[in-house]
Amino acid sequence: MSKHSEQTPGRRQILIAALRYGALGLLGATGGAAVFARKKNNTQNTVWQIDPEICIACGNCATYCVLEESAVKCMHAYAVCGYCRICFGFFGPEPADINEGAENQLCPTGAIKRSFVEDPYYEYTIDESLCMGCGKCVKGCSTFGNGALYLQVRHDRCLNCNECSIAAACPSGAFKRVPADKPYLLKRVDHV
Amino acid sequence: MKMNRRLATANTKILIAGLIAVAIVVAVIAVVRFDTTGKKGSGLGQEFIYDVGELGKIDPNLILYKESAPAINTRFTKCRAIALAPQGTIYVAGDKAIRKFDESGNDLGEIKLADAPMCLTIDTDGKIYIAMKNYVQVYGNPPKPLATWQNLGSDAVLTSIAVSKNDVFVADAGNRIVHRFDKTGKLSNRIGARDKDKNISGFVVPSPYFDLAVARDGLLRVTNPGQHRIEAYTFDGDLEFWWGQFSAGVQGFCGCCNPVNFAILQDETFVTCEKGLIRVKICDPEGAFVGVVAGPEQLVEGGPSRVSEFGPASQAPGFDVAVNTSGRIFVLDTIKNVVRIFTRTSQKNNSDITFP
Amino acid sequence: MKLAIDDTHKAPSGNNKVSSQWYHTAVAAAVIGSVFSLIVLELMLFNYFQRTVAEPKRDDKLEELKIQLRQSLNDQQLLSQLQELDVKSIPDPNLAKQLNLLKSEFPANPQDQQLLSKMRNVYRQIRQNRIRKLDLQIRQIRMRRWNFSHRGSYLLLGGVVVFLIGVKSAHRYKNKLPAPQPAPDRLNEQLRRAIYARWTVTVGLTLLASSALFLATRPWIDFTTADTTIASFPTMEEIKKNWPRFRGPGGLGICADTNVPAKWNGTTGEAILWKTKVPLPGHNSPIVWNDRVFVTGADPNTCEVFCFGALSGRLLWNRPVKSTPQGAEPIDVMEDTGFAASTAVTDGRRVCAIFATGDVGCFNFEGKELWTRNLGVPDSAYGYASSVDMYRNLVIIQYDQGAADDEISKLIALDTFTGRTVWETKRPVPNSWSSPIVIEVAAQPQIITCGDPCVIAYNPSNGTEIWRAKCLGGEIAPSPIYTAGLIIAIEPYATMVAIRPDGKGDVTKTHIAWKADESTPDISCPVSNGEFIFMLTTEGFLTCYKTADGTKLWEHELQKNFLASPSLVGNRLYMLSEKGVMYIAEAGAEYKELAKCQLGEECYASPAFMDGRIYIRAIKNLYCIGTTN
Amino acid sequence: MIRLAYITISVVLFLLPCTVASAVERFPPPDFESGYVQPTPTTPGPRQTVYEYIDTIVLFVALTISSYLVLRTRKRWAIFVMMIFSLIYFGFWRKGCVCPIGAIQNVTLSFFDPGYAVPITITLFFLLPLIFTLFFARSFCAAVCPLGAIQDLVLLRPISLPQWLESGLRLFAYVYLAAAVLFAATGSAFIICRYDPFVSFFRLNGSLNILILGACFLFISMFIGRPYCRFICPYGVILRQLSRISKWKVAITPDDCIKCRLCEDSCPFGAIKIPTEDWPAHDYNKSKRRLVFLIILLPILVLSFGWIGSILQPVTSRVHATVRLADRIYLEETGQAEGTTDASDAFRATGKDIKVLYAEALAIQARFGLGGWLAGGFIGLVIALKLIGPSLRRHRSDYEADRAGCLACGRCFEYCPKEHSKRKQAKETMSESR
Repeated sequence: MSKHSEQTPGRRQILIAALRYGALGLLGATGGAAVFARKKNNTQNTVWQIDPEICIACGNCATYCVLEESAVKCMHAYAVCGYCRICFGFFGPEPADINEGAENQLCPTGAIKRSFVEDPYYEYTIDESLCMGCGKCVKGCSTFGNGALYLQVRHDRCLNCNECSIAAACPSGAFKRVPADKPYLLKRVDHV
Repeated sequence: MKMNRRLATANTKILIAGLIAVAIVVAVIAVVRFDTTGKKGSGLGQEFIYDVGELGKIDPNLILYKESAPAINTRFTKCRAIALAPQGTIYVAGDKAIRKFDESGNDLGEIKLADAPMCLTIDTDGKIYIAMKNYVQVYGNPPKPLATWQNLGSDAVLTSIAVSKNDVFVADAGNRIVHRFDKTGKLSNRIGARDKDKNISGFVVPSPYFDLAVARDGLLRVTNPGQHRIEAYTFDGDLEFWWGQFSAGVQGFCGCCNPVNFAILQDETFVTCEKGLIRVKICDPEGAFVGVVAGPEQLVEGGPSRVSEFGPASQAPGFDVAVNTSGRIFVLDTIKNVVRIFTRTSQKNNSDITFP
Repeated sequence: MKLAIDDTHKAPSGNNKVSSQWYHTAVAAAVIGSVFSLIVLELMLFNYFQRTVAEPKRDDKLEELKIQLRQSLNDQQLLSQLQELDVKSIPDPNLAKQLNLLKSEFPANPQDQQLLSKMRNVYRQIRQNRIRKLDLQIRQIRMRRWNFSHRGSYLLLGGVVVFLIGVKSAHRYKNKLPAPQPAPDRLNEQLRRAIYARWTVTVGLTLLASSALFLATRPWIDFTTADTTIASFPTMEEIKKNWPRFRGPGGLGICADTNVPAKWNGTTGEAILWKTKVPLPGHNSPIVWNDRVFVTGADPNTCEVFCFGALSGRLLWNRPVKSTPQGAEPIDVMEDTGFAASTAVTDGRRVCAIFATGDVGCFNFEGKELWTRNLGVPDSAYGYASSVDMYRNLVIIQYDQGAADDEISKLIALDTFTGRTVWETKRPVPNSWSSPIVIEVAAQPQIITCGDPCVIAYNPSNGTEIWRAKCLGGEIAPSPIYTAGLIIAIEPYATMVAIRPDGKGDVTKTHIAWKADESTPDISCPVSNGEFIFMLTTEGFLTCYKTADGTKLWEHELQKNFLASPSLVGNRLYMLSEKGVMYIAEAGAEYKELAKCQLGEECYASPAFMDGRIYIRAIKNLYCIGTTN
Repeated sequence: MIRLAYITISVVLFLLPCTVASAVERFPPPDFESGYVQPTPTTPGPRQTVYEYIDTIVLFVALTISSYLVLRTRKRWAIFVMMIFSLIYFGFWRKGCVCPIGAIQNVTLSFFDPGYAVPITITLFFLLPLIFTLFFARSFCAAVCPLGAIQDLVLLRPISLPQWLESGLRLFAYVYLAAAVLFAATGSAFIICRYDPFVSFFRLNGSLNILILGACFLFISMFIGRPYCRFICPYGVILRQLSRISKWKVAITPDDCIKCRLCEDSCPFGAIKIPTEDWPAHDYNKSKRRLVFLIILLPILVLSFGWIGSILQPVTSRVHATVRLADRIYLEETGQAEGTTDASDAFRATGKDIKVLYAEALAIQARFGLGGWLAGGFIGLVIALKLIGPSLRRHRSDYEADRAGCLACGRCFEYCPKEHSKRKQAKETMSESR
């Protein structure tokens, strides 16, 4: 066959060219299909986010993120918060007494701040620079309280990996791709 | 000279080959040890783990009751409240209906409702008062709708209802107040609004659990979960006294807002119900801790350490409780949607209770 | 073209000087870069291991302190703690001052509660401060490490870049001209390449295929067979509430209820709640779980499991257990053993039965067949008759057969969910008719088996032997019981042995508590309330022994034949004679007959007791005896 | 049959709404008297989508330039500079994500998962390099791919591998591709991204194991030119085939080869083909028979490997989280596993029926069974062709770059005397013109 091709180089060229444009067409088709096959769900970019209704705050977020300081942080849904004096998202299960002392706090990094609003209400805010997304407070709050504390991927930190390595390690499958223009799944109550 | 160089190159080649081999082995090991699926769990230290297991353990000597009959399956997907008719029929409110059972769990019929009921109570004359999210409906006996009372506005979240001789009291968690109606549904007054000179601190209700009942001493008992109290009011709204304090231990009320529900036994002792660490306890009329009906071990599959493992799906379910004249306690398990029946065991292990 | 490019080829001749001087700087750069990045790398690794090893310890320390703080101290503890406390170690000066003051005051009036409370308060503050300090420290360290590893990575990158530039540009000045070797023999080269290429691919494909096949042959779970109706196995409490096996929970023949009827009459029908015919004969006992009663029956051609409603007595379902494979020689059994002598067992989710043919069948409560299998026709003098037991997810079968030297006897554990054999242990015994029991000794489960010549305990988790006692002989039919910390095993007409089950290995010498050798039964099992042991021989001799030391207390002749084992209900003995008369006697220091109840039908099987009812399997019928209402 | 039933059940039950109640009750917050107003949580947005489009444009430009450099300018240093740029932009600036290699999986997933639509930018990332390769050979590998760049950069002392070994090792790339597509199609995992050895360097961050893996790769690539590109890269596998039929190809020499053999060992990637000799007659018949045999072997290999792939289903399917969960739950339910895991706890918390879970697992396993056939068949085909390849007779009279294997790094240009003479001429003409 080698000889054959030598005699008539032209044919070989034509064959290859045909193959080439065939392949080109194929690629085009692939791309077209991939993008425009389903017009109903928009083909805009997606980002990773935690569905707070599914998340069990197992703590994997703190360690499985490709970033050393995880992109997942705790967030506070003020609308759901009860502003409790004795908040079990802030205090350990057995607080020695009710004050902001480190010995009473639940958060290992002290990322939650407790401030007096008015008798008997206290406001709780999260210092993101300290939060590492371990979800300990989330458990505390959802066990005893309203579940106002919950974990979310913070997109100022997230690298939006093609496959989120936390998602791969998420025991409850709470991670999902969400459209980039609605990058958060916020907890909120539906009352006016 | 030339030989040497060739030898040298040969040696280096071998060396490099060796190094590469090592590198490959290391790489393979790294890949194998690389845990992508989280099966090793988060390698977080002990202090990052939230565990109320120890806290939830209850000294068996303190447990005065035992589950005495098979639990009644309510067949609701989300049951809300339980109440007992004076003659002992069990009424359970859930989804969009009321179901009636006798103590051995036989189904005695169902009342379909247009709205999801939040709570209910049964009057001596057999009338059923059902509170929806923000209005009250009265059903006769046999059950047919008699009246629908005024809507209390979009902020109202009615979580408990009780009847006395000629009043109906409705606990409104949304407005943190108790409404007092007469039996025709006319609003006569409001109880428990914040009031300095009556020194009423007002109800603190962080979550929609806000219970009340009329005691035999003619006073209204209302929970104040945010303050971990049960407060006693006259029908006209004067705060008489209150009891209850926060404590992680078994003799107080644990968590941010407890008790969530309570019932009053014949002998005026209280059966209180806590969420979070799900406990049903007995307190005497002055609020002193007497003993435990059931703790997480008895009420939660997997025991206390599983309490915080529910995930938000069934987070902090508030159990409801009702009692009958013979002292049986009916606990509405809102996780499994069943009614658990407890009776008091022999008094003897009651005596050797030692308080920590 | 004078730009620095790696691997560029130019004759070193000419600009040698320039290049050489550049060359040295390049090398220097490379060295510096490499050394620097190595140092950084080393530091980062150190940092990493600090973070993974050192810090958790510190965290635990903190937790410990917090717990300490929560503990309330009594006065003695407080004082001793204060004694240990070194005042200089307190960072806060005025706290230290207060403490000193209080300490000095204390000896004067040690009973002053106020003073004590002050001290307690101060001490508490000190401990709080300690925690806060440590906590702060930990957080600072953690932050520092984060920052370090963050910057470190940049430094490392920089170092590596410098190194690379250095090396590459150094390389540039040391390029040799390409010096092609003398041309090799191209043709052979070509051929060899082709051959090698093919071979490597062949090797690759064999590697691939073999490894894949290996992986594929590993065991895996098939969800089509997954039994989703069932949630694992019952708790101890559930078992205690029911009558799940031969002679009830633990095979002890003990029923806790006190409201069991003591008066009935089969002929007049007094206190007989229901009476239902059992389609097939069998000497096995009924078992009861909640509202279901199970018995089995068989004739040479069919083996069946029957499920009756406990309340109605209606036959809810009956299911055949697949019969022995064709070609297996038909087995002959003694008339009074029959093909269904083995009592079935249930764990409240499924019921499992074995027959003289070696057929085992497992059904769920609705009668759905979960699995059946044949263990091979047993070679047994009277026909296979041992009952089965269940432990967690295991069906435990004492499959003793043949003679000792045939070595065909074994203890088999089947998975209740699949019927697969979980483990199988050979037993050095000939055929026997005694049933195994599972006991818990120091929270460790043991399977107790009786055979000639050994009582052997096995570990249910893997079937390994725990201990054995060489103390029996002959043809063992009675099953062992476990009472007051003793295993009671019986050799027919010979001896009764009490063994302490806490031994290891051969305990014949060490763990035999006592032996007794008078009027031991040949078929029925003993029963014990912990204080006394009662035995009933086939000829009707009822004997009472002291459990503690095995001294015989009394003996009484009932002048009847007994095949069923006696049972203990409250403090009453229930003994069912072959003629169907139930003798009820007091389980006490001397014999005292309480009642005699006539059933009016022959009975071989031991009765079952459950919430106030007695279930008796007679020759033809299944009776339920209880108080109406 | 049962399988089928299960699958249908699962489908049906999927459609049923989840009965689990929402965690948050509609419940008004306390009415503050101090006029306190609830703060609203901050929600910093992700990277602007416009940047994604900019990236795509940059990719396009980079491809064009590198193609021009490889085929026209033919200057190693220029290609090198371009390479550095790509490394910095696509590597350290874009953190190496999304890269065309990983995009394979996104595109695959979008075909099999109706819930997932692949963004246009990612599709372009996947397509552009392929299309360019169709015309300008592997100019993408030459100077655009950051993974290639980082390896090329650290290549210090190349040692050449024998060709047979190379072709043997390359088998892995095909297996890797098949696996990647299989797992992506079943929505199990993006293994290419999971085990990408270099991305953690680009991020200057990553778990210890993956960093070690990367370090090993870099170390190896100091001596073996671009090991990832040649033996592992699944995208490279596609590029190879396309560049076989590319319109223009990389030529070692600007005009006729004089067989000076100077370039013989200039290629660190073993991609230079030396002229062939005519095969001796005695070998001819033998090889002919062999060829026939191998061609007959082809379908057998395809089928047998397809079969192997399908029976491997129990193993491969465990990569899917649902199957793993189902396994775990089964073991716990049947008392064969002690305790519970986070995953099983989470599952039970949802109150979902175990039957549904098992059914889902079965459905997924069924998909893996089918996928196994295809993936296995593909691997079988590749192996068969690899066996046939060396048995074919191709005639080559010049030194030329292997169309498939050439990474267009441009090293060999500098070795060709013709090249140098050409450049000299060019200079002279320039100087004259001045």
